[in-house]
Amino acid sequence: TTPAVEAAGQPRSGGALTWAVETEPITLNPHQYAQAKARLLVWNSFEALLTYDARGALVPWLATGWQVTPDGLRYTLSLRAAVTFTDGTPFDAAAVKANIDKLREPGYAPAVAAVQLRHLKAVEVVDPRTVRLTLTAPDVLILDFLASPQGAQVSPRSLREARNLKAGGVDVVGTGPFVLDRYVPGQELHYRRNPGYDWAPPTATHTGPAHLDEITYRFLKESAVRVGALTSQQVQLIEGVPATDQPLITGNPRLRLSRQLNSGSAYSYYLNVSHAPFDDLRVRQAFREAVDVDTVLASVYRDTATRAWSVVSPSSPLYDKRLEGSYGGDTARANRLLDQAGWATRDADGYRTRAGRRLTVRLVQAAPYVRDRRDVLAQAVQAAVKQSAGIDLKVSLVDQGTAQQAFARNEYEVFDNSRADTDAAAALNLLLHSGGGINRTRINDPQLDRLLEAGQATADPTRRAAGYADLQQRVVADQALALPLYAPADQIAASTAVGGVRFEPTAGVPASAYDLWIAR
Amino acid sequence: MAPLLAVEDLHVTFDSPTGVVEAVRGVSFTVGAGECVAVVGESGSGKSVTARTLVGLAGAGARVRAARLDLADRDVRSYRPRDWRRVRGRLAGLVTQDALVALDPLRTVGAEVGEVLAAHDIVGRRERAGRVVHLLDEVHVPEPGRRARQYPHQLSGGLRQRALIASAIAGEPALLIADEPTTALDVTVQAQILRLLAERRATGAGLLLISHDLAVVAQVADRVLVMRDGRIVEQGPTGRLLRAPQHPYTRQLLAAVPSASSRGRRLGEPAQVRDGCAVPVLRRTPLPARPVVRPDDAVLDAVGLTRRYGPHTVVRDVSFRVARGETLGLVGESGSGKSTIARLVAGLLAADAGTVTFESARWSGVPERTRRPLRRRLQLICQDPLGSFDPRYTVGRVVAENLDPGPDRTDRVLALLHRVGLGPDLLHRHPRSLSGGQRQRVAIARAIAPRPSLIICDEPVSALDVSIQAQVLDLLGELRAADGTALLFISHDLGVVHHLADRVLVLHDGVVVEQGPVGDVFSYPRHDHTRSLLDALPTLVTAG
Amino acid sequence: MTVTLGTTPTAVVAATLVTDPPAPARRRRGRPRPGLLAAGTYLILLVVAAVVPALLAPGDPLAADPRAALTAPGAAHWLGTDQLGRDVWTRVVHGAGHSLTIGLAATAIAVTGGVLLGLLAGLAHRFADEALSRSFDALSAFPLLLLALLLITVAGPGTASLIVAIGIATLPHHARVVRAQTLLVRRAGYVEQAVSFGLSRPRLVLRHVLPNVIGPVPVLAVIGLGEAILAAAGLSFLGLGPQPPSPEWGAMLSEGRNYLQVAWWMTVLPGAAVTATVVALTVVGRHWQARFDGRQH
Amino acid sequence: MSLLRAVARRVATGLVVWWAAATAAYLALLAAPGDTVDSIVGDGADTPQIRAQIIAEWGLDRPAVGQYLDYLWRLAGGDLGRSYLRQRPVAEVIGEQLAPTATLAVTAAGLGVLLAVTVAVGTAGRRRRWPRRVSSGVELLLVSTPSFLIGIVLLSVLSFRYGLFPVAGDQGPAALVLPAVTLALPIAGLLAQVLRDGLDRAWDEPFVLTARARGVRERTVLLRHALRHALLPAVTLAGWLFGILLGGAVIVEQVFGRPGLGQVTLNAVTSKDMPVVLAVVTLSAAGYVVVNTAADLTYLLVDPRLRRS
Ligand SMILES: Nc1ncnc2c1ncn2[C@@H]1O[C@H](COP(=O)(O)OP(=O)(O)OP(=O)(O)O)[C@@H](O)[C@H]1O
Ligand SMILES: Nc1ncnc2c1ncn2[C@@H]1O[C@H](COP(=O)(O)OP(=O)(O)OP(=O)(O)O)[C@@H](O)[C@H]1O
Ligand SMILES: [Mg+2]
Ligand SMILES: [Mg+2]
Ligand code: NI
Repeated sequence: TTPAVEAAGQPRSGGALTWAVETEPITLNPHQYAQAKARLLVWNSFEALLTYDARGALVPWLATGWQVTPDGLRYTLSLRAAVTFTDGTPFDAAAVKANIDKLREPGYAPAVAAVQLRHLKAVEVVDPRTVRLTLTAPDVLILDFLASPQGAQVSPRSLREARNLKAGGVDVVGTGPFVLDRYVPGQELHYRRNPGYDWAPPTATHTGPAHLDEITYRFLKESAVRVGALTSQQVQLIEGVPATDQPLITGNPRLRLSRQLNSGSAYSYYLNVSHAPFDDLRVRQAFREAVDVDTVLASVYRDTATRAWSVVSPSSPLYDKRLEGSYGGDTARANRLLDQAGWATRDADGYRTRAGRRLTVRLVQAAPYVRDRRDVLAQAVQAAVKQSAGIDLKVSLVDQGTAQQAFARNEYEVFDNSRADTDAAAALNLLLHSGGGINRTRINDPQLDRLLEAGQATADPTRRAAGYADLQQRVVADQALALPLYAPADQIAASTAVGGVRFEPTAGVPASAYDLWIAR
Repeated sequence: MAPLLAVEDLHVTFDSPTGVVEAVRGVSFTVGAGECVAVVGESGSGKSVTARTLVGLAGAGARVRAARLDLADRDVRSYRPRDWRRVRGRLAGLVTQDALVALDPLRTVGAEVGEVLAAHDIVGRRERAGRVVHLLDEVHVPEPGRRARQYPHQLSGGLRQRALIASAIAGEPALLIADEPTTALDVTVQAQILRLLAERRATGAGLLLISHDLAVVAQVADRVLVMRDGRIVEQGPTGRLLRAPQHPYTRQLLAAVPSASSRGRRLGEPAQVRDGCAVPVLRRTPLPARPVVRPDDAVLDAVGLTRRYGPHTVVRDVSFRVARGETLGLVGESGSGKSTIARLVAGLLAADAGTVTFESARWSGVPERTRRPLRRRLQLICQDPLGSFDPRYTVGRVVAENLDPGPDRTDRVLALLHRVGLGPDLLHRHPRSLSGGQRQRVAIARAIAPRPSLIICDEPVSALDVSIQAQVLDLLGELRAADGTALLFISHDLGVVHHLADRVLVLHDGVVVEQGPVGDVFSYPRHDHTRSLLDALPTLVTAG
Repeated sequence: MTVTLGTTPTAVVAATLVTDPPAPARRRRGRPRPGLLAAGTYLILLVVAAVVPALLAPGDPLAADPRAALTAPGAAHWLGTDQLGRDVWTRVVHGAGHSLTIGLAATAIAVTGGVLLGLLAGLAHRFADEALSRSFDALSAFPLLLLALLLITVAGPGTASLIVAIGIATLPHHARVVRAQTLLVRRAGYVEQAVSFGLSRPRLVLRHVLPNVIGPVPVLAVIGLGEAILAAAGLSFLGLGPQPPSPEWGAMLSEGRNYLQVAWWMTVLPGAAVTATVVALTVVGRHWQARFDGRQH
Repeated sequence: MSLLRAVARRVATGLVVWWAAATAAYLALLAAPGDTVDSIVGDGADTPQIRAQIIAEWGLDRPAVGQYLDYLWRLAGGDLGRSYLRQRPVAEVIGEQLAPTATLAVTAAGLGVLLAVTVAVGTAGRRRRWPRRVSSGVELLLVSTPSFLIGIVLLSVLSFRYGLFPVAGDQGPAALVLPAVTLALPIAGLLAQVLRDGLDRAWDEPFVLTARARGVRERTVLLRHALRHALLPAVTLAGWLFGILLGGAVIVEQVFGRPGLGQVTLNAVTSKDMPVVLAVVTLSAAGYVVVNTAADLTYLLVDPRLRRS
């Protein structure tokens, strides 16, 4: 949230900024977007048709509005006039159609085509300012797609002519307030202002061209290095400030720290119910009770993490508040449940056993996707379940292929995940639906599937919220399918000379550089 | 006029890991201009240290003390490094020991010779090349221009030695110190080098010549100093010293030199002399009689041996026989193929052509398996005994290895050691802790252990001092007589061969140029090559 | 140095690197050597730490105490605690076993493989020798880190991969040294002599070649052990080593660097343990080598 | 001519070694667990249609031998394939990152050699006892300390604490200082040891005594005679140096957040981007072979003794 009074004074135009970011995007083409950490870069040079406001409601951006037929199968979007891509191509209905057609082209963006555009039947240009999407089944998430980076509009000329379209680069352009003019792989991205920009979304704090003349994003993977770069004034902004380093920022009068919870799903341990021991509800519950999440979070994140009670992030409008305080941390109960479940004996190392087999559960983490010290968190949980209930949590931090293999062979009991989708429902579809792409609980519950499908077809916010609340009750409270741990958050630490530091509404990730300015 | 070099009571000590080594203990001598003084003595007697001290390069950790150390009328005792630099190469030139490795292998010969000129700014950069060629020419290096551009490894030993001398005389030093300038050289080359050094004297330079070989220096030196254990035991004009040696050690040295005149007699243990009583002649005690040689009973018969390495034929059509109890000498220059023949005969190397018959059995061209039963009858002694011992073995094990196993093996080993004059205390020692002579004795003990009918000796005494060489030669003479063993004795030293062998084989470039009884071959050489070998042989003009 | 001659310059290097460690200033015998003494004492402590860690640090290296996380060195935790409140001293002591095991296992692979292949190459005919030598070259064409990365891609991260990677990466080096040594021994005078005693070939190899070839191997192994531990630390640092919460030193270092600004002890102390171990091993190895060389000549 | 033949022989050997290395890498990766399709899918959504598309796109349905021959063929033609992860030609991905790594490696190597030669020449010889002892102690310490530890310490003291150098990235020469020093120190440590030992050894050689007996200055003898001999074994360290530089670069780039091959490699390995891993491996093997062959040839040029027929 924006502080009432900016230390940097009044917004001013001009100047250059350097922002150290954690992740170098694997692609600069928004259609190929797959990294939440790359989102803040996407919106500098690309824009979507819609966006979310602070309350989680969809508002127009490059589209001025939309209508949907009562059967939920036809969406008609009217487009903003006088918008041009930075290569001079006008933005119109044909451009929108070109984008969506491109996305559906085989081999181009298989994940988008297969998930977000699953129900899309056709796109037609009604007139230069109007497009119509026809679906095969009602799917409110199509609007979420239109507000997502994958739905961002790329100049049709880029789509035709870019040298490396899938990788993106300076020759893949959009309509955004900045133009990417230099990419030094492994090092930095450099943007300069788009002087003709005049179509800021209603969520922005100003209109017209961006304040900054230029902005450089440097990729500094190591958090210690990012913080060091900021404290030694070599960069003005960093994102991703680990808990232990936050005192270094807050204790420094020249620096300021802002935090915001992400949308989407909370970081949770999903329990694999397809085989022992988590096929037994009591063991799942016991596992959850064995962890004093608050203490664990306090130690790992030094009191900076927000505890999650549900698989849905607390910042999401779908979040079910009733779950708070309803479970967890009851060691005695954990032990009782395990005794009941037959894990009553202990071995020499203090682990529980049943019929000579140790109560071992495996958590497999793929190293490239571990962030927020989740490996350390795993160690803390590991120590906690051992100390309080004699559960042997085996953590392995492996490469992508090995992790995939473990999942494919069903050689794991715990799966950790959080997803930063703006609409949490998109994440839940993947995670909990029996046919979901990453249904690693391996749950096959018709009732859950029904709830998810109903949610996807419902546009009314209240009815949706109620449906998803039921779902959360079932997943978290009744079935104990997951151990929610914390709500992922983003942090921005900035020099006090920088103004307009903002998070993207709803998504909760750092916003683009559009509103930023730097004091003289 | 004061002498060029005057040394009085020179002491040099070293701090070494094992304690203080007194390398030179109170040496006094002088060298005058145009004079040649030779220093002789066995290995380790302090010759090189003395020489190096004269140019301020005694070595790391050396402490030098002297009552007087004057070089061209200057007291050099308190010289600092900078002062020494002006002496070296200019006042005193040093021809260092080990000529074969004394030139930097990575620089051209010309650069090495020219270094003195550069260090002392004797001639300008531009004239330097010309001067180098001139210098090389002066020391009789053929094609000096081409040689100057070559690297040391492209030069033969003799040429390298000459280049080294050229570099030592480049600065026209008043005193030239030559440390063993002819060791490791063929007799023919040796003679040339000695002549070359003698020429320097004519220019008025003083010459300090160091050698362990009395015969070598006798030809050129005006005076001789005999060193032992860091002391000069005797010095005097060459003629007198050789004719009437005063000190028993000098006498021993002289007696130890093998030659035609020493045949059939011991080289070591010269006749006992009473102090004070001058004995003008060296007396040698006789050796046991030679074994009876039966010329028709051949132990070894080699016919038409030929061996090639790549395009080079190093042994060509060599035939000879060794009769039972006979000692066949094999002489030739370095690289003439002596060792190759030894290895062919020993069955360690396959011949490209020719056959070897040993003890009437086919020895060449058969699998090792067939040779194995007869192996014990043919033994090998080589120049480097240490290298022929497994480094992990003790003396006892080395010898026992060549004996049949049995409960009394240790006794047999002790008996063998006793035969070669070694005590039982050596049984558990490691060969590397023995002296060179002792090592060679161990090798001999091992070779005679299985009572072989033939022992191949490949330069068994070349690495030894004369006095130790004398002991080993005496030992071989004794054993041969006692066991009736035949010897194939390889040496580049004609004196040694003359002393020991019955017949001799002269090898030149892999070809046998002459063979016959030693007396005939050495007295009436028919081949030019044999003749030049004999001409170059330095001989002591002493009464026998 | 007689053990070092090889046929290619590359082989010489290999040899110079390990069999010819710079032995500055040959020292006097019998003089007390504080360095050697310290190294020996340290290694003894290290072995104690590896075998009975409880003797030096009775605590549990995995016992977390979240409330005492990141405590600076002091009375309660004299080397401080880490981010989960685990005692750093206890972890460093218990880590000794892990690090030593990795080092020893990797060295064992390298030395065993190196000796076998090196002997084979040294004794084989020209073509087999050439083929083997080229395969050593091909193996060493992968820098250790790359080889480890490759192996980890194949076998997944973890102690086993780490050990195998380091073992294989250092193997060619040992193999080359052994091969050069074998060639040398094979041509040595005493082997030739032994032929003339009528020894059969297998006996010859067993009695004279093998013992003289493997003579310097233990020395190589000690110095190689240091290298292996260092390499393991580097790989663990990149997150390619043992799995958490194993108190392996490299892994501790890797974890600690995230807390460098707030808890230097998490990085510096395991780092010091690695350095001290490698230094101690090198010192002892070189000393041994000097003795060995002295014996050889 | 024999020199030419020696050169040809070494080059041929180099090629064989390189082929063996490339094949070994390929085979190793073939044995890697996890489906290639999985690696391409990564963290994203995964359905049978997606998989089918990927298999068709990358030609993963062809037999392994065919893929291998194809790989060799393309490799011979300089085509390194396309990155699964980055959706771009591998040559491009690596090409972009080659320069920063090369700059770092060359600077570090130069610095290391310079330091080593200076220290070795400065402390060799008999008289200087103390500087020698100190420097060999420091060298041992440098060689025995993990290079990333050196880097981390340098970084936090000189950059974070005192702000003397830029923290990270590849922003001009100042940013090169700390990474290059970090990489150079262990190299300098080992090289100095080898060099000093070589100098000492050479100092004991008769030709050095001869040169000194000519009245040549000690320093000149050291530089003109001894150093060349000491450098010879150091030249053969080139292959080792290459490995250290490449491996060290991975770590140093990680610590200092520098762009470069190290980052690319690490990313590729952890995300199983096979074409990139393979390319890095074969390229580095090629580099090694080139460096080693060059070293062998240098050896041949510097040491006239080896030029004998
Ligand atoms: N640098 C040194 N440190 C210790 N001892 C030395 C040193 N140089 C020579 N010595 C010792 O001094 C003694 C005399 O050596 P020197 O080299 O003068 O003998 P030499 O008469 O020249 O023998 P050779 O005929 O073998 O050349 C030997 O015992 C030798 O071990
Ligand atoms: N293994 C080999 N490969 C190639 N050439 C060889 C080999 N062994 C010996 N030669 C060459 O064969 C020739 C004869 O060598 P050999 O060792 O028999 O000479 P020698 O008469 O014993 O000399 P020296 O007196 O120096 O011992 C030499 O020119 C030598 O270079
Ligand atoms: Mg001498
Ligand atoms: Mg010979
Ligand atoms: Ni040696």
